[in-house]
Amino acid sequence: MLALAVQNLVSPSVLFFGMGLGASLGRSDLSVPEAIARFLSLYLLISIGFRGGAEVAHQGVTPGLALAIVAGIVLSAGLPFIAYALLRYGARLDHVNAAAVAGHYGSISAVTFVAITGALTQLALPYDGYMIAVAAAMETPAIFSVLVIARSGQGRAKGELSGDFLREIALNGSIVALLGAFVVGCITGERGMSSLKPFLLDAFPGFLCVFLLDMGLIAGRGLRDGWRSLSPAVAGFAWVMPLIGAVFAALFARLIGLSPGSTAILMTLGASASYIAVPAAMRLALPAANPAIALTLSLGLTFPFNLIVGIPLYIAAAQMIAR
Amino acid sequence: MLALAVQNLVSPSVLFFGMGLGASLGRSDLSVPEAIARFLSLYLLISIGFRGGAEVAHQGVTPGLALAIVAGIVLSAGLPFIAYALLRYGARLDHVNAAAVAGHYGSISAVTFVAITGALTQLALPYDGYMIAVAAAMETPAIFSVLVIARSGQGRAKGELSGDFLREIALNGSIVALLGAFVVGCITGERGMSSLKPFLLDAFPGFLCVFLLDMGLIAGRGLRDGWRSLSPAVAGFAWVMPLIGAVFAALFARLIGLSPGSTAILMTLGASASYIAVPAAMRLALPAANPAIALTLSLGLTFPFNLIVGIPLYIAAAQMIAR
Amino acid sequence: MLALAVQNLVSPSVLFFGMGLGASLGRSDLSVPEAIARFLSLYLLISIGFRGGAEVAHQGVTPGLALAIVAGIVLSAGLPFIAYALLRYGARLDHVNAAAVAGHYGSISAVTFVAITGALTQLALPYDGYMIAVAAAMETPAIFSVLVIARSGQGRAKGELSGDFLREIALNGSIVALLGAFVVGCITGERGMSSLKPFLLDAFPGFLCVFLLDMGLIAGRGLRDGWRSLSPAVAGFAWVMPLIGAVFAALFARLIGLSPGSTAILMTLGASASYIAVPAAMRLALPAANPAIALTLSLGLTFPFNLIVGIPLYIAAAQMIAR
Amino acid sequence: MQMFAKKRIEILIERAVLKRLTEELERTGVSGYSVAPLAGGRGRAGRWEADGQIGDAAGMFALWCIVDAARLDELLQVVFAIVARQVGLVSVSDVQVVRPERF
Amino acid sequence: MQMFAKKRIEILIERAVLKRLTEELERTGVSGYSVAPLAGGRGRAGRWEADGQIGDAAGMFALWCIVDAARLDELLQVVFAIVARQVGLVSVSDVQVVRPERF
Amino acid sequence: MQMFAKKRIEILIERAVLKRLTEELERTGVSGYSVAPLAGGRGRAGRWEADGQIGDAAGMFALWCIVDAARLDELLQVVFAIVARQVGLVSVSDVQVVRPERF
Ligand SMILES: Nc1ncnc2c1ncn2[C@@H]1O[C@H](COP(=O)(O)O)[C@@H](O)[C@H]1O
Ligand SMILES: Nc1ncnc2c1ncn2[C@@H]1O[C@H](COP(=O)(O)O)[C@@H](O)[C@H]1O
Ligand SMILES: Nc1ncnc2c1ncn2[C@@H]1O[C@H](COP(=O)(O)O)[C@@H](O)[C@H]1O
Ligand code: NA
Ligand code: NA
Ligand code: NA
Repeated sequence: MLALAVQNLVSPSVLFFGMGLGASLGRSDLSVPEAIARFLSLYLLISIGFRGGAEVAHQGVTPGLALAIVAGIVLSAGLPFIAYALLRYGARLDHVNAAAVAGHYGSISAVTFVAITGALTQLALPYDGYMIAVAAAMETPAIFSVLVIARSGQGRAKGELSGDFLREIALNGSIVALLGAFVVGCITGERGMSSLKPFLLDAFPGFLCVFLLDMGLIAGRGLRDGWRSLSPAVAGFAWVMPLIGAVFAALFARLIGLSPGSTAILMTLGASASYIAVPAAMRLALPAANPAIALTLSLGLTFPFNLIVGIPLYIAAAQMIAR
Repeated sequence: MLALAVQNLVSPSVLFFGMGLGASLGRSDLSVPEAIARFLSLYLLISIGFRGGAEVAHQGVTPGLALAIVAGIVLSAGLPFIAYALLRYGARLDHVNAAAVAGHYGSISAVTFVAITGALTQLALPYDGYMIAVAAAMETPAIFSVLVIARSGQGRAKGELSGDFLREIALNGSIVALLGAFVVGCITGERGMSSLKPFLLDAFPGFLCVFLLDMGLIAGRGLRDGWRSLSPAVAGFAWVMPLIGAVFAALFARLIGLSPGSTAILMTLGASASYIAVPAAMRLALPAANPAIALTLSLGLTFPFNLIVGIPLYIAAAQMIAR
Repeated sequence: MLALAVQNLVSPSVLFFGMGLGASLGRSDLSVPEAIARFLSLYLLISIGFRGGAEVAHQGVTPGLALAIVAGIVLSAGLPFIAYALLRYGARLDHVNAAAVAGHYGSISAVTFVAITGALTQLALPYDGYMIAVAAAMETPAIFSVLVIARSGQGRAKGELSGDFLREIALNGSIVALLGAFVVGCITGERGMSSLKPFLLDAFPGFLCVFLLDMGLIAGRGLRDGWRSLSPAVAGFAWVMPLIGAVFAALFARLIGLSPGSTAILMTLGASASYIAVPAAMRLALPAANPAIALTLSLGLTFPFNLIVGIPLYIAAAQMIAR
Repeated sequence: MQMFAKKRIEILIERAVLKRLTEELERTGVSGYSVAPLAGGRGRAGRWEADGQIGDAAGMFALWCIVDAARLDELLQVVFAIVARQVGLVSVSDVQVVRPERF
Repeated sequence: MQMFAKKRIEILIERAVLKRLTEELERTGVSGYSVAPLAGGRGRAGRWEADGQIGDAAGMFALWCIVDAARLDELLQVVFAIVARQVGLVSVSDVQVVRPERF
Repeated sequence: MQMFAKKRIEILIERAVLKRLTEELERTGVSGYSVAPLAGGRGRAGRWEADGQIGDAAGMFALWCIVDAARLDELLQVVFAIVARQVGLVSVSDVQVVRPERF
């Protein structure tokens, strides 16, 4: 486990994240153009989705898929309530910000998903291709839980549940890209994969490094500007919540009988926090929340925690828990 | 033929086009940053041009080249007159818009060119490398025919033929990129190709998928905003004109004795409509035309028609016609 | 030597540079979006840095490294004084512009570095992986020499040496990217290289071609707008200075006993002029200087000179000079 | 040329809310509007930069709309209904145009 | 600081026509102009977005030019000769500058 | 709605100097500012285009800042201390806002 942690720590992508972090904490003007950052995130979603689909086309739809998706949805919908309680009553964050942050932690991080599947592949631990569909299914339920939480507040914030809003959430560009590529991957299978392999598979680690460099830059900017406004308790949440999410995910995984590899993935999904799709929904649902808080927590604290401490831990635990 | 149609239909690139179309018809906010879209179109032109040039360097300049180029020029210059007549008197489109749309259909679509060469390669049907030069030669003649048509109008629109305008057309960035890369490919041949292969060749299907996703998004936007303003007759034109263009191209191909593969390509070029180089020329020459009409027809209706129905048809026909 | 010159001349990347040059001299509207150009320069720096680092991890830190770095720093710090003297008293350029241009020629050009290592690889002439560290070390010393030169002027321009300014220079994004990737390459070595190879190595010649196309476009723009304001003497400087830089570099290389391959690299670094990192420093230190002059000289005249004439010459000389 | 006085409303607005604002403006029947990307800025919510942003929410835009003074108040009401709770800024200035009937 | 009144002409213009406009402005001897990209908008010709555009014609820009009031009419004439037939918009507003001799 | 008069300072500035300017503005305690990228322009230093630029120095931005008239002079002084020697341009215009206490 420690070996894996160390190996993760010195993988090129983690080092590029660190390089970005260092550069922006040191106030370097290194930056990735906005259009490139947007493209990289589109590329990652398409690549992940397509590979998941091709994997499912290869393995066939196993009976576990539906169960795993349900588990994922319940997890994503449930975790925000725990996160909210911790933030509101444990860390004394105000109602609106606690609700917004909670939404991020119910949802998942695509790059953390990539990291766990990479680690599993390295360890030759098999996992189910459909877990990417589970990841996609876990993107949005948290958003609706936040709306419920927000309404229960002392009238200080009101969420909205109009049809427009639901459509905006369901048709969010990132989710459409991920699911669309998944479907294309399912349909074209091996044949499609063989023609797209150089772009979507072989070049992936390189694009990922640039993306993580950029994530490091953003995380550093957030930490630099935002660390004063983060109380120790709120910062601590960013390291405690992943463990809680992973524990609940492990319970669900045991319940539905996932394999060790897939269990580790579900735990990682539970432990990870969103920074692509959820922030946009929060700006619409809870405009009074300060977006910098959630971003700094999820990108600056939880993401590296999962990469370095979390993933090795989840894999070790999954091997003990799962049959 | 049907098998090819179905296979085309489930190729990753066509599915990505469909995904983009669906996303934008469904009002998703999925989008490709402008800078990326411009880069992808530059990349495609360079890749196509370079490969054509390397192919010519490999095959040598066969006597058919000059003839094929002349045929392409005549075709590109002639088709706008037919298209104009159909639109003006058949579909009752107004003078200026009929002229502008006609210009798009005289010129060619680079991505449709890629699709036909891909299909030929899959079928192991050989074709001449110089057809990319023919494609390049067919980009602009249509623009001059439009100027002639526009002048003949009832004085409502006047085209312009100043030296500046001619220079702007001839030095259009897209044409320079395509021809320039063709020349570089000719000069460096195999040697150049071997060093650029991973970028220009292996990664091509991947970049093409992102480009087609984007084309689907744009086509969907056009159809969504524009379908009301398209009469059924004008919409029908987008499916009839490709067949007419293909028939004329077949005649020319027979006349100059092209191989079956090259015949299928010339037919596809005749059948396809421009959406990269011509629109800019039309904004200068016919500013009163509504650019959305031509774009919606060529991208939203003709392009998928050629991909799914046209190309299999043209190949089948070419095999019957050509020696 | 002539054979190498000719071969360099017809390499795809040089031809793409020529294509860009021709397109912009001919006033084509071909262009590379700003975000893409910025990304390409980031990509090149990361790729060069990472490969240098992986090479050092492979070869180990040989004793020559420290000596070579010191030689590079002295060279970069010293050349601006010679360049200034030539420009000011030989070419009669005004004080401020002479100082700014001199700074560019003390520093180095990353793309010229790529060209020399490519030529050496083709000739199977080995060189030390740490030369990329030497290149990085030569980026900035010239900037400080310029500040000294500027102060010595007749009070017409005053440089500034505040802590802020030093930090801005040291943490310049380009230098951080190059050095950061170098460190990541050192740490991850072979293992990192094998996962990043398709992106950072295989795709490199392709990305380089697009980058050089862009450099050609910019150089052409500069020559078109700027050639009137360049006196023949100033233009001549752009071809004389590289030779002077190369001679000094050869002396240093001989002194510290570099191998023929590394000698050729040091000569090329001495001969090349910056257009990525130094211009930004000059805008801060010498705002009264006209940035177009330095850019046109280094990109429009010196860069192609080194590519076509210089590199073959430096290699031939290095083989004679070095042990 | 004869010029006619109009009002120019400028709204700085988050990416996530832009679509709502334009749809609402279209519903009121404005003759047109233009949108330009921002690269960064600073306000009560702190400093931000567009470069490198990876989320769907990131980024702000400047939207402006040239309208007749008679419609100003109505439009400001519509705009504030959307923008008031968001990060952003609304300002109004005087401009002159040549073809008054367009607005 | 003492400020001097000048005029600011703003022209929204298509990518395809931008080069003509700047060349024409340079011919009249304006002291300078600036161009910013637009991300989208709506006008008589409908709605458009810059994102994803693949054609050489796609995209619009805002060009503005600070000039002396005395030159306003002449410049508007030049501008309208190019822009009138195109998709676009011209407006004028008042600004103040510190160094009046530059314009 | 009741509107209140404010001043809008607009500064065209090089990429290399932008950070200095924003840091200086923040030091004076302005309530906010916005930055938009330019695509090109022309001035005394000639013509330039953002497209294709490869250097860290390339590019210009328009920064604007809505402030109370009472603070205008102080801010102009700060701005000119940085911008005067650089390529660039400063102009001031009148705007109206709804919530005057923000500026
Ligand atoms: N005084 C100001 N002048 C110009 N732009 C401003 C000003 N205040 C705020 N902004 C812009 O409006 C955005 C949101 O402001 P706020 O809602 O105060 O956080 C900032 O990020 C700036 O881009
Ligand atoms: N009232 C307006 N306010 C601001 N921008 C406008 C307005 N009307 C038109 N525009 C802009 O000008 C472009 C062309 O307008 P039009 O020529 O009417 O199609 C639109 O796409 C908008 O970007
Ligand atoms: N009269 C003007 N109107 C608008 N923008 C200008 C004007 N003069 C200069 N500029 C802008 O300011 C930049 C620098 O001007 P300069 O310092 O004169 O070279 C130019 O590149 C333009 O973007
Ligand atoms: Na989670
Ligand atoms: Na055609
Ligand atoms: Na040098």
